[in-house]
Amino acid sequence: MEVTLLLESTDNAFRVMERAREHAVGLLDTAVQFTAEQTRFRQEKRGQLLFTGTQKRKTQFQNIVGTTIILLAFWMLLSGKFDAFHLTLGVICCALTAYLFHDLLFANVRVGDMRVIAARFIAYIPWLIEQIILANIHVASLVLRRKMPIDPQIVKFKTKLETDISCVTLANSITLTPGTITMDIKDGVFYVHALSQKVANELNAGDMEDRVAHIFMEADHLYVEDVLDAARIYQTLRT
Amino acid sequence: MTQFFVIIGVGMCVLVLLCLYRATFGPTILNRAAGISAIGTKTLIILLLMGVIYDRIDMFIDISMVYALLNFIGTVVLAKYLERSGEV
Amino acid sequence: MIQESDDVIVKAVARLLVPFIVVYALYVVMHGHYSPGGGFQGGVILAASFVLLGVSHGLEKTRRRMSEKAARVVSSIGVLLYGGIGALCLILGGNYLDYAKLGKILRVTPAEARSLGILGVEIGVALAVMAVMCTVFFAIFTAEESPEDYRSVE
Amino acid sequence: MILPFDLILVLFVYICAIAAITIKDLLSAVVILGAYSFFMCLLWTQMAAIDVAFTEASVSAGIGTVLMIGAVSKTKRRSND
Repeated sequence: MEVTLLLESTDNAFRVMERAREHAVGLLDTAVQFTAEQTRFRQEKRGQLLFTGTQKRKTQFQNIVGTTIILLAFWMLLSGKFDAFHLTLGVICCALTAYLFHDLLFANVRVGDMRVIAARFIAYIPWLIEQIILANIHVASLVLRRKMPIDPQIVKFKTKLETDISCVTLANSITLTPGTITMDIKDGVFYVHALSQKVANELNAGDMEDRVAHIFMEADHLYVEDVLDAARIYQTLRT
Repeated sequence: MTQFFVIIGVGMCVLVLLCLYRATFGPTILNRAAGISAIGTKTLIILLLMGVIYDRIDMFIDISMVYALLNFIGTVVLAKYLERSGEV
Repeated sequence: MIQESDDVIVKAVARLLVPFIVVYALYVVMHGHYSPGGGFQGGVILAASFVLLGVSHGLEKTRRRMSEKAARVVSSIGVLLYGGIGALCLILGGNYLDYAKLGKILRVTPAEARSLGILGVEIGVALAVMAVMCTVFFAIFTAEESPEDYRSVE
Repeated sequence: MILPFDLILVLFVYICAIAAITIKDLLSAVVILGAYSFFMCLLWTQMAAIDVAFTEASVSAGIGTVLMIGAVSKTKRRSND
């Protein structure tokens, strides 16, 4: 009786130990799996970091070289002396400046289509000058008339331009054209003050925005959201 | 030819006088700031005209370059001051 | 007053213009003995570029390029360059800032030595002026970070 | 030396100086002082002192106005007297 009890209890004990061993093996297996996965993950991440690091350094180097070339052209334009001493001075100065300010000139420009952008920008300038002359004549004819038939209003439209540099180009083009002034850009919405209805209509046609989008190779689209009535504001300002 | 440039320069000075009226008697600070910006660009042109008259354009280009590059810093700081003090 | 501006136009224009202002200032310094300009003017224009950066892009980006401590060191370096060239001429047997005596070390004719000596002195003056102007700018425009404001004493 | 330029510029300098010292608003005085330095620079070039004109241009356009506005922002904007 006691022997059978003893045998049973040992058997039980062995079974428990067996189960414990199985559990332990399972745990160890998962642990090994986890560590392996973790090391693999860490290695991958390190490789990725290394890769992005080298890429970052590479783009930084490209930025420095590009900035140096542009600034060197500016230096030669200013200096006008092409002997070895002055050229060396220029290279040193431009490289120093490019090292200090490499992230300013090429902050968010897609490198590679710079030449196309430059060519299109130069082709855009004559059209802008023609536009400025036409608007000048229009505004002068408005202002010099006896009754001064101006109709000031604030036009608000949402632009499809994406990068800041294209927004700035459009804003400065609008401001350069007489009769319209860009007041603010907030989250891609332009607030433009227009002097007369004709000028506002020309703005709403969106020709200029399409051209600017064409320069910087972006989508071209424009729709008017709202036209605020500025007459009341002028009334309150006048009184 | 010199006479021609002198006449143009005097004409620019008349335009400067109009801006100067707005800058001195302008009722608000914003009128004055706009007047000063206009005066700055016209000063640049008068400097270049003087360079042509005196026939030393390479000297005068440097000064007008300074104005062209630095003229708007004062306006930007003034605008930031007005924006921060909540007067506009 | 120096915090990052939230206006797109000001930020983009300042970003494009600052390197050109710096190169122009360096041109004014380096060609000081042919054309108008020199150490003082170049240094002031350099400081103006840092002012523009601080006004448009905030204090952090400016401090990364020219901190207060760096300004202190650079101003000392500038004065040292100026005084060192003068003292070197004194050691070589001439008067103070008598650049012609520098030709003995540089192995050039006295005329070229004068040109190089003036260039060195102008670089020193430009560094000192730039650093001091930056220090004044930081001192005036960052004082409002301290809790007590002068304006409460009206 | 061109006489009409000289007379006109001296007139402008007088106007700016008188306006800058009589005005009550300190910020406006700073702005008018900027105009004063423009005309002073033109006057220096008129007198063939190009280096002085360069200094005037760089100091006033670059940093003088900025530092003065910073100084005004530390005090009250309107003067008492």
